[in-house]
Amino acid sequence: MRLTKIVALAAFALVSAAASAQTVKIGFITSYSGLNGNLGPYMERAVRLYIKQHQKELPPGVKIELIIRDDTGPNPDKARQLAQELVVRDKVDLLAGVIFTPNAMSMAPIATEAKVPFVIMNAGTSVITTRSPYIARVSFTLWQSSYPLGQWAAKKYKTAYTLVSDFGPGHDAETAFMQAFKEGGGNIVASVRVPLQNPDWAAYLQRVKDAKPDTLFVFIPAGKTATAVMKNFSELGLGQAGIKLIGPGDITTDEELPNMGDVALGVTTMFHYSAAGDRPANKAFVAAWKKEYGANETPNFLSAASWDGTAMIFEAIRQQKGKIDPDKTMAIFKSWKFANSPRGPISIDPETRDIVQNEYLREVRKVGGQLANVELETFAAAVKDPWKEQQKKK
Amino acid sequence: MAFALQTEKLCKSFGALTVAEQIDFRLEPGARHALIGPNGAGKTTFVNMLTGAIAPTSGKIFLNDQEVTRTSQAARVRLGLGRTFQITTLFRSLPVLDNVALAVAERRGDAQRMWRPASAHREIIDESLELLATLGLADDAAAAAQDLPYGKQRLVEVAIALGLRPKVLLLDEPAAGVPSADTEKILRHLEKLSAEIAILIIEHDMDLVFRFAQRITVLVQGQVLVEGPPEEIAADKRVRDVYLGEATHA
Amino acid sequence: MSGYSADTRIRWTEWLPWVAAGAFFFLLPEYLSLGARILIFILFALSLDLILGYAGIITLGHSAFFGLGAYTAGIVSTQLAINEPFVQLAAAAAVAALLGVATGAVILRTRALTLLMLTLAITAILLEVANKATWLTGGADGLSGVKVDPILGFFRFDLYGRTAFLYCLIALFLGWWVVRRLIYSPFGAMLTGIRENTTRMHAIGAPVYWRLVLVYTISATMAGIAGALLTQTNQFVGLNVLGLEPSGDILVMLILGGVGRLYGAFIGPVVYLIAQDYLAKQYPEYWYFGIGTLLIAVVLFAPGGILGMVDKLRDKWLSLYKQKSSARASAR
Amino acid sequence: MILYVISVGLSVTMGLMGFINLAHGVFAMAGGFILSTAMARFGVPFPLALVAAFVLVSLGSIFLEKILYSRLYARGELSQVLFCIGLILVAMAVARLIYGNLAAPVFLPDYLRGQVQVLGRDFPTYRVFLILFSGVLILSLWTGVERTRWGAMVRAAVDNRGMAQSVGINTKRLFMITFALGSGLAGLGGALGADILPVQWGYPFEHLVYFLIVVAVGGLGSLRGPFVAALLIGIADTACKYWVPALGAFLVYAATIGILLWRPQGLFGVRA
Repeated sequence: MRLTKIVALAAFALVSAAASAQTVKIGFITSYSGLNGNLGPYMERAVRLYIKQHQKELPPGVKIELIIRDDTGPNPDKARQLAQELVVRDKVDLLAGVIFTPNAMSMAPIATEAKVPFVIMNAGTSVITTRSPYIARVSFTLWQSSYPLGQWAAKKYKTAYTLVSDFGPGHDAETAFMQAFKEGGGNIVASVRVPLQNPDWAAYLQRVKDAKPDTLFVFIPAGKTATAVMKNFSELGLGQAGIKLIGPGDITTDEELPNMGDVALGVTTMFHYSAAGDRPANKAFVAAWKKEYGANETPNFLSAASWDGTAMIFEAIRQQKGKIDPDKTMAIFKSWKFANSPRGPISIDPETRDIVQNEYLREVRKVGGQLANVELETFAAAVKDPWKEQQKKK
Repeated sequence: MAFALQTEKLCKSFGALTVAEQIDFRLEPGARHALIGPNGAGKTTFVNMLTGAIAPTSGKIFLNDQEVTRTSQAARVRLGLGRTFQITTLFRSLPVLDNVALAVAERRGDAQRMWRPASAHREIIDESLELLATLGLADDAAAAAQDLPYGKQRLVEVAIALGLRPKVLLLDEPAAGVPSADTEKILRHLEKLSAEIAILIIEHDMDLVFRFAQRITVLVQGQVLVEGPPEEIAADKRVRDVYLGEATHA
Repeated sequence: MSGYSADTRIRWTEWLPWVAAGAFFFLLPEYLSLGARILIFILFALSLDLILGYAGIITLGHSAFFGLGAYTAGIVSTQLAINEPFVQLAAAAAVAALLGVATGAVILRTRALTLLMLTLAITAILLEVANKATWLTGGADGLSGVKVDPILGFFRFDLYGRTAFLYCLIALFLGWWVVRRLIYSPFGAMLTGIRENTTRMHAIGAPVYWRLVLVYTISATMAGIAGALLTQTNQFVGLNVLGLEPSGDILVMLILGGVGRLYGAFIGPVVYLIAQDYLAKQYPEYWYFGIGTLLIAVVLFAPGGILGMVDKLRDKWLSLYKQKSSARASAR
Repeated sequence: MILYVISVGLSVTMGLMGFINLAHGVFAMAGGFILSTAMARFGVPFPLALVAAFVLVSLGSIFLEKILYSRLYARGELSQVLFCIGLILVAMAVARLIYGNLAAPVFLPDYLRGQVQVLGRDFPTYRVFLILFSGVLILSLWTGVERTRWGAMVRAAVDNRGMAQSVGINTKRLFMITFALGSGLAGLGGALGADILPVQWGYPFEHLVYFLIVVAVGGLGSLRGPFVAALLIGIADTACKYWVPALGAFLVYAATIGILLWRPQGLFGVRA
């Protein structure tokens, strides 16, 4: 019974794919289940919101079909299987989404082999884009924020202590920060890598306190872990001991701020997006988000990247009038520029297919009774991924 | 001469509590020997030391003149020491045939064969069936051990031990918890066992002990009180006092 | 069941999984990558069933072997540049077996909760090692760049997953064949004996501990091969092959299907993975609820898993049928 | 180290009842959510919210005990473990449905914030409070189990259920009450720890390994075991993180393996 149903469905899918060539199918993979399953909706909502607002800008007769899949967290074999099915069965024109680096890495060969353009909307390890000529990234790299932060910190502080989660992105952030900080003449007192599943931060932070650095650089996965660190930081009195907490924007994500409470005040971060960003495009984005999903909801950097990624895909559809050719699409992606992103002007680096964007120096402050990442200055404009720039020189 | 089983000054204490004290014990080849004693005399501890389930505090154990004091349980079995358990210890959900066949296969060294199906090992199965037949269990071979009446389960215990072709067989209360009619049956089967096997029986049922055993050792408070043929034991005053007396009073 | 009283002929129902797999290949060519995934997990579940279902070893760390196999196959390609699939498989099997002997020899003297904990700690340590040794394993980014040559120099791993599916199917068939022989052999009967009554096995002179180490190693080897298959079909290894989660998942799959019944290892992963695939697509956010409820229900009402339930129903039906026919006979 | 406060409750269910309750984290999570809800939505003061967490979780657990757990006391460890995994999954889904994706916000009252000076060093006030609180808790529990009639009855019932039943102890009710107490303590622990261990829907699964370690190392069948183990591992873990942070997670696992190989029954295990 069930089998025949599936067969029928499959047959139907084949036929319908042939009949409506003007439907652009986007295979969208993100995480809904698993411990980080809370992140998926931030991306999906942004994509849906963009489609809803801009559908009428598509060439007449062209429709977008979003096929959503759950990769259940950092689960590369599952992600690969889903990508394969999306390509083989659903015949998607584009792949998009992906929160976790290993998932993106395992999907890369499929994008290459099937020649399906693949828009990465989060996964931030630098090397990803080198793994397939069909990958373009609209999100960020960890080097992009940690390296400028190191440059900034070197001007202000003499000694720094680094504390990062012990996994790929943590290592990236640590290396980038340390390199820039040292180049600027700073001194790294000590570097500690903490297991990902770490329930208690007091011991690590006590050690930091005893080492008395000018500043503590922290990178940990966005979310409640960051909250725990903030609370411990304040409880142990590191702030009073004159230690400044800094890090890439992941440690003070916009949606987590209310949970952190006042302990987060004064934390300085470098990042490419803040929901509190004072740009018209961003204000419109946030307003649209709240209108669609409720006043208590706030978009975050995943949302911004997904929004921009969808904008890029729309551009490719418009230019090709709904007929997606992989190589032409990639060419369009490579020359894509977007002045009105919620995060300011962005573009894709034609050489590396990676994002080029501004990095903002922010501080957590109270705005109208609520905590927000207030952008102090545009520390660096149009930053390319520093890691790739260095690789080129070598 | 070589004894089937022999202990020398065997002692066991748990902390301050001494449960076996200087036990010198000899089991002759082909003997029908009984070990009796009141509750808490240390019989089970003694048996457990013989089989290797627990290690003695001091003293030595010999199996056919070979010292086995520190030898593992499994190795003692391979040297010819078989046992039954006071509390029935069977593979309850397995068929009776399998209960015996596992032991037979183990003895033959076939238990690690991984390729030919067990049910194709006719030699193991035939031997097991034969064994079951001698104990009157031929008709029950296919039944699950747990579905058998208790008396028959006790016989399966014996069958498993016999499957090991032991030179020495320790029967730990083979008739415990069995209705008296079945005790008779068990006794009849025990009497038929090959004369080459030395049997040490630990039993509470005095009737059974005196009919079966040719020699009796009385254990009291971890010590050998007296040893001798049944008539002597029955006549011994000390035994009457500590043991038979107590039994009748109770 | 297995043992000396068993009928070891292959029943017609036992061919059903293979017929189904064949039908799957031809009828659902677009689902082959899911299919291959299922086949791999069946092999993994089968290896777990051997120790859990037959020998009674409770483990929450079977992913140690699966993961080690996966990484070994990958590293053989990335570090030694050996892309021959059979060499990768053999290397994975060997390394997993080695770990099986080494850890088995240490931990198999313990039982129950202690054993559970030790197995878990071992896979957790391996996970930590894989995470830290970035130069070797790629750390949290995963090990990419794994290359696998065409099988026998001819069958390329294609995008549709045809080769992968058939490759895994053959591997599973061989694995099934080995396990089936194993459990029906005297060795298998002996394992059942250990599970049923360890004291008794000691008393009949079986070196229980060494036997457990042996079967643990065999199982580890199989799990390692399953892991290697995952690497080869994905050309990628992620940290998710190690640790508590995959161990728990495979345990749940096996229990769902039915422990200690050869085909429980087949049914479980099929139901679990298809349900995951289906539910996760329909209600991605709440699929836990479904699988959790199912698990509680199985534990409470169907301890034998799905297959156990099928058996029960069949027995009931058979006895009803017998009653009826005997009633009819006596009526005459 | 605070994580281990929670396992005090676990040592009651596991230690006294011999039930491998991996789903303990579920009750801790519930406690955390109740505290957060009570404080944030209804403005309940902190101490009262703690009481609410304890009482509500106890009541909830009685319900679960009645319909689910009580069926499993006599079953094997494997069944218990699996059942708990199932329960964890369901609880996580429910928590996510009700509370969404973010961690429950918890804000301590001012008198528990900041630092206090002890022996010339600064210690966070809240942690000192937690340590004192759990110390008092374990002492009173201990005397409760060792000295009172209730304690004697529970211990008797665990040793030999049939026997206890036959001398007129209502084991069913006894187990129910004990279970409720254990779960209530878990809820209390979850609530107390919520500030340090953020309570989110993934909570029961994330900390599962730690619960397991505590119980295995402490040994089944004793109240003292898990508590001492919790303390020991907590201190060792914290010390290791302070002195040799590079070793990170290795130590906990290595120590677990070491202790279990040294004493397979756990430090205070009583089962032979």
